[in-house]
Amino acid sequence: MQLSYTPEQQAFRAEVRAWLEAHVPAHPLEHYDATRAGFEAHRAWEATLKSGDWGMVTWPKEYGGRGLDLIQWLIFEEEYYRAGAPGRVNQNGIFLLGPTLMEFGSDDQKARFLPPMASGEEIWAQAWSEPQAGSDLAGVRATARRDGDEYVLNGHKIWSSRAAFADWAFGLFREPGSERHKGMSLIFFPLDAPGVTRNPIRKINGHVGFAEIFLDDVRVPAFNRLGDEGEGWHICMATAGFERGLMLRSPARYQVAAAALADLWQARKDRADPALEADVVRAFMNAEAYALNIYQTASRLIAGAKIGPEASTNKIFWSEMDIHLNQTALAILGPEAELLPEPGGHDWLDDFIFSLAGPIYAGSNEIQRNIIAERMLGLPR
Amino acid sequence: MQLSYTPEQQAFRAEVRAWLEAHVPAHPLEHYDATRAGFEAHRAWEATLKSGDWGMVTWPKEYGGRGLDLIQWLIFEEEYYRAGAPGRVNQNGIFLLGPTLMEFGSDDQKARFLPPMASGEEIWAQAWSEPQAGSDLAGVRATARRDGDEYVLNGHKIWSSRAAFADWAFGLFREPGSERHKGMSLIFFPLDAPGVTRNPIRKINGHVGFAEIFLDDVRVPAFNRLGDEGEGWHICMATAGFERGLMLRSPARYQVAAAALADLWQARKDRADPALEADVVRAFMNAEAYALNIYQTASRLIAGAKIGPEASTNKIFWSEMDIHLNQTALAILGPEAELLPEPGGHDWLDDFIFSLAGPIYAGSNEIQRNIIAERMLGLPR
Amino acid sequence: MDFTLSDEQVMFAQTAATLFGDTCTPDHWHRMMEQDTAFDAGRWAQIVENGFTLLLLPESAGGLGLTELDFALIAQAAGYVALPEPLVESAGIAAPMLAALAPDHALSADPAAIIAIAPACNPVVAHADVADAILMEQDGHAFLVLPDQVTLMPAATIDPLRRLFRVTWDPARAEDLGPADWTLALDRAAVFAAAQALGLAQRAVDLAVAYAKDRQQFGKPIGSYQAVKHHLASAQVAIEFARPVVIAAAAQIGQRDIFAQARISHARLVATEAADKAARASIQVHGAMGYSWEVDVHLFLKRALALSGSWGTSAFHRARVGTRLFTRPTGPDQTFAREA
Amino acid sequence: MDFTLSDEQVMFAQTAATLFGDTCTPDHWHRMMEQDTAFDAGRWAQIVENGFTLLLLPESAGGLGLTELDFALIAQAAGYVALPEPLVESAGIAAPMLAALAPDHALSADPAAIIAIAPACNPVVAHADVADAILMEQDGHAFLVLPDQVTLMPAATIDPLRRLFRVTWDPARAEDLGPADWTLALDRAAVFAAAQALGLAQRAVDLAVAYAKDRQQFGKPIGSYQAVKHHLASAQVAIEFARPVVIAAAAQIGQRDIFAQARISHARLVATEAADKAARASIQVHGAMGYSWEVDVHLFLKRALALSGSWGTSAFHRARVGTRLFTRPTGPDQTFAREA
Repeated sequence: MQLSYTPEQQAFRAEVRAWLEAHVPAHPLEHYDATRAGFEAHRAWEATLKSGDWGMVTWPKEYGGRGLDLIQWLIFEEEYYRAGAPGRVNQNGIFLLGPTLMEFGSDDQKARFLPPMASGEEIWAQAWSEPQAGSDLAGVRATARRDGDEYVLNGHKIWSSRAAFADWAFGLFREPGSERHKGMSLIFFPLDAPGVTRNPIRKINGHVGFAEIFLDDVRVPAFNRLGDEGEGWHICMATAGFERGLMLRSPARYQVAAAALADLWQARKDRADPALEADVVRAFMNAEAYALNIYQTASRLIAGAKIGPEASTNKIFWSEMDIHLNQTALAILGPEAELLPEPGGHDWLDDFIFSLAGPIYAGSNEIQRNIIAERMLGLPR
Repeated sequence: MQLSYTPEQQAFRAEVRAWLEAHVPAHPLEHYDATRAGFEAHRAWEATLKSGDWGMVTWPKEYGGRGLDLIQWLIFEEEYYRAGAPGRVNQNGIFLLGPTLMEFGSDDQKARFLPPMASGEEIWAQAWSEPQAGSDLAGVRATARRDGDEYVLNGHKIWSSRAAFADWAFGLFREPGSERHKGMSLIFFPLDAPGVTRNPIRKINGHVGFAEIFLDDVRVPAFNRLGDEGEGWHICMATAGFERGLMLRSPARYQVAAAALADLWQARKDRADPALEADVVRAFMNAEAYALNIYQTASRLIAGAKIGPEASTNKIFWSEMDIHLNQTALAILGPEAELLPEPGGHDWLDDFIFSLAGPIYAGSNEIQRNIIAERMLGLPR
Repeated sequence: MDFTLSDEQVMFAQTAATLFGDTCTPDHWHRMMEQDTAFDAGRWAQIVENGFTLLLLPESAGGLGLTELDFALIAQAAGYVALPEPLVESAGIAAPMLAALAPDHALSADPAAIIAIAPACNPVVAHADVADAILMEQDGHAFLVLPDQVTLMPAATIDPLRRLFRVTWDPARAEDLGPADWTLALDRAAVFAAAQALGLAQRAVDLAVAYAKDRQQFGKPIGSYQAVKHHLASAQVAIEFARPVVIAAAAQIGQRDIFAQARISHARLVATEAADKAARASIQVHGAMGYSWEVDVHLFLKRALALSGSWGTSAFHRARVGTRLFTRPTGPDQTFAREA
Repeated sequence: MDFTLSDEQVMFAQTAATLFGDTCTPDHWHRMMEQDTAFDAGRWAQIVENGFTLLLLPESAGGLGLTELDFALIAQAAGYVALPEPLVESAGIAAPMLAALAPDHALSADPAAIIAIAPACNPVVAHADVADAILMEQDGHAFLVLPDQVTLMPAATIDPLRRLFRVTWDPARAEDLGPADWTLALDRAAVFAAAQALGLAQRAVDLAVAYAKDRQQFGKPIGSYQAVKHHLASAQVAIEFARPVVIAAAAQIGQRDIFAQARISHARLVATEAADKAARASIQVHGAMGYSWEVDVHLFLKRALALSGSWGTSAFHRARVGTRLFTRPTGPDQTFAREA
């Protein structure tokens, strides 16, 4: 147990901080889901990151990454959020598909897909859900019919993050006639391929956040299948683990939010409900607890442990703390809670709305509690 | 809508108050579940109530009651709790078995059982649960074998309230070989009959609160069966409605507790957590809301409505508010929370412990939420 | 003692519910949002025709002379459809104040007139853009200002069917109606906010129930899973124990004492909490659908948020309950007690 | 940066867990309660033999010179069995204070000595009846009093395996050890209370899981119902996010700054909350069984309640976190920051 940074880690932090101070855009970029311009601005930021070798910091060097360990990754993230750097349009690539490709892809696939993913030249959307397959992902109906060296894809994907503007998507498709967990393959397809139609979906804050994708006889080479034919479910479960787990939700974002909440409280406590101070302190404790939990997990993984179903406890904790934090902010704002912020102001309302998606996406909290009960505690299915 | 009392209702309140002031024992009685002496002191109090015609106020006059309507009952209860009058050892008779007998009993059965129930000469225990039949009451295994004009009872009942000292019990028994909801009858048996063994069960506060009952070839006349043979489940469900619903949990008890909590807060707020004031106010609001809900229900029933699955919402509300109220008191007590009170002091600790039984007994809150979802909201089973 | 609604009250509320339900449908919400408007003149005309704007006005002023309880039932029906038009603000709060201060004013004679109202506690004014006049609070007085006497700056809000404005005005140019009963206005606003919140809450639950019966996952409707059932059952419990408080508060508002005010504040607190709880449960039960603009649950969440912030913060209302609790007798005989 | 326990730490904690688990069984609790005792001399001798009482004492005083983190792991194991003996109070808090104030005191040389401790914030003294001496706080000094110098009045408590006393003593007759570090004592007490609470919480969950796997209703184990699963999953989440805080607090206690103190108070708050939540969930899952004296879940509920009240109220500990939050830098780079 050594809860302080080594001189090397401190030097690394200084290096990240200096680089970000020199490169982070002075003004926030337009959101990547909102417009093509916002999307491309974020792609350009990915290229800037890549130019400093800060694009895929946890990826091995051989795949265009920096090969950082998880503690370094946490330090990087802390500095990244502290600097208010742009959101990562490349998130699906960094955390979901990249690691999955490295684990399950062939050498040719890695060579083809990883470098443009790392540089942001190709931005990826995910295409898991379908109208009838949400929590129950084995209910996927989209099909991949084998035709020689190609697959012919048909179906309807929905809630695809980044899909409105991204270049590529990866999703689950089943052999026609197969059922439930069997016969599914994980297949990549270009979002500008003939037969692909994508419609943006607006979130409850009125902004585009997802898209639905219709596939009508979309032809892709068999090369675009990750892993063996019919192995899609297995690979997807591994990916879902990455998504739920340590990697997607960096503690730094909540610590930044908790600090902003404390500032809001200090600025308004004279006219706000005194009982809310306990909630402000609670929000800080939650963010701290989440960070400590992730540091502990990172240390265990560095020491050789594997992440297990406890990833589901993370999902529940961060999603619930995020809602609590933002509800506290709105309560402090009182009669002004319903008003959108002045330009440049912290948009607590949008953060609140976004936080409501937390218990739903990446495996609903109901599913996560089932997983905890069944796989951690051993209760019967 | 008329939210004030009529002159008759005000006069009635004055009458109740005067009688109680003249009759309520100066010192609290020992608990009826704790010792035989405590039990008999409460039986004597029932006789005193009966002497003033205050025993079974909601029962029709023909059965030894006072024939009060529900608003009068609420006023009576308000004054009863306000006066700190003893707990009702006769509760199972007043609220569960009495009404059930009136609805399902023969004239002979009513004549035999209701008068001594009303006077407290015969105190009743309930005997629903069995070791393998709790939430799933259709899992009852105790049997009633018909033998001429008698039933021969065998089995093991548990969590029987009052059974340690009561005179009679009523419970569900099934025809040997019958299954689930079929073949069950509701049968009365004397707790001193040959073949009956009762063992007290201690609650988590260390006091006796229930008993388990072993029945070994206990013979009772067929006269002791309520309703038709095999009709037990139907009758029991009606009784469970009474138990869950309006009658068992009078709002006055929570209003008295909320007032005591406000007093505790006023006395200790200088050294307690200021954030707890919100909880004290919340406890008051909860008790008020519960009272208003019951007044509304009482008015609707007087106007001819029937009580339905909304009784389940009452169960959830009072059980959760009771825990919240007592937890708030313990939080105010801070370092003294773990200490039993000085003689004569309010025993918040015991109230807290008792409140933890609320979400469990009389149909667990999980079962109640299922009922609300299925019968009020119409969700599928 | 009689805690039941009269047949007339139930029928009148039913009339409102039918009118609102027929015209304020999901299709209609979507059309209004596409057209970026929060006011439907045709529906307002129907509301006026049905006499809903006259409900609280005294008969001497051509009103129906009904009570806050009658109006609360209409407000509840308005909440159930997330009604965009300012029926509550104008006919429930502002018009009765105007009628009390200036019974002979020309605006009081016009049942279609829309009057906005701006208490000091609200940073913005709702529906000022469609108002024929605005009642402004200053130093306890009410000032009547006309559209050409104010400058309106739109204040962007989360609720797409509610318009808010910052108002610049000059007391010297406005009509001073004298000292006004701003406490009564706040009491009415709080009760009607609570009543709307009940409607919002029930609609959120009803939408989720309908979805959960239909939506299949793992081979059965999601409404058959305990987790879904218990979310919605808990929301319904909150509604069931807010409703009688709201009804009692509305019925007792005329009492004008600390007991009535505490009940009004209690109603506002628990009804808006129930609406927030129900809306969030409904979004959760709808899953990703609930998080999309297409499915309308978000309207109920947003309106609940709006109602929770205006006309006194939650801390203000809790303090009113606390004052009653800590300075007046409590106990089981005090539920319907009045100031001595 | 390394947030893992050493193999030695894990092994030492495992030794304690085995010893406690072997001797502090449900049968043993029941026997102690029947005999109305809260101290088992045989187990105390084993605890002493294993060196657990020497753990925090400096090597110069014959101790093991280990750290609060090592002791916290033992305290967690003690919580898992609701250990009645005063290992934490004596060896974790009082003995190190005595060793710091009076390293040559005869009591410090006796590893079996039990020392009770009475900070001003606690109204009663735990385990005073079995103590060889008591450290009393007055005006910041620590006074050592011997059994024949005090009058003990039992204070009845809810926890059947914990004995509390009101102590009457005369500073003039007691040994004044001078100004003592009562803040360090409180920090240790808070961390070890948190560690015990983690153990209590996990045991409550484990008991419920075992019961829910076994208990059948409606033809299947109750543990297969979502309602039961989700109760216990939520409790486990609370444990998982209290544990790293407790470990970090124990590891950082020596830092002696406001950052460490805030973390210690944070640990105490969330670990005792997790224990309360887990114990109540466990009672609920056990149904009527959980409400009976026979089933031992109540022991964990009661001990959690005791740990939540002593050595600083929750408001005190929340205020310490607040002081750190509102007066020192916060943000993602401050997780392991120290006082400058």
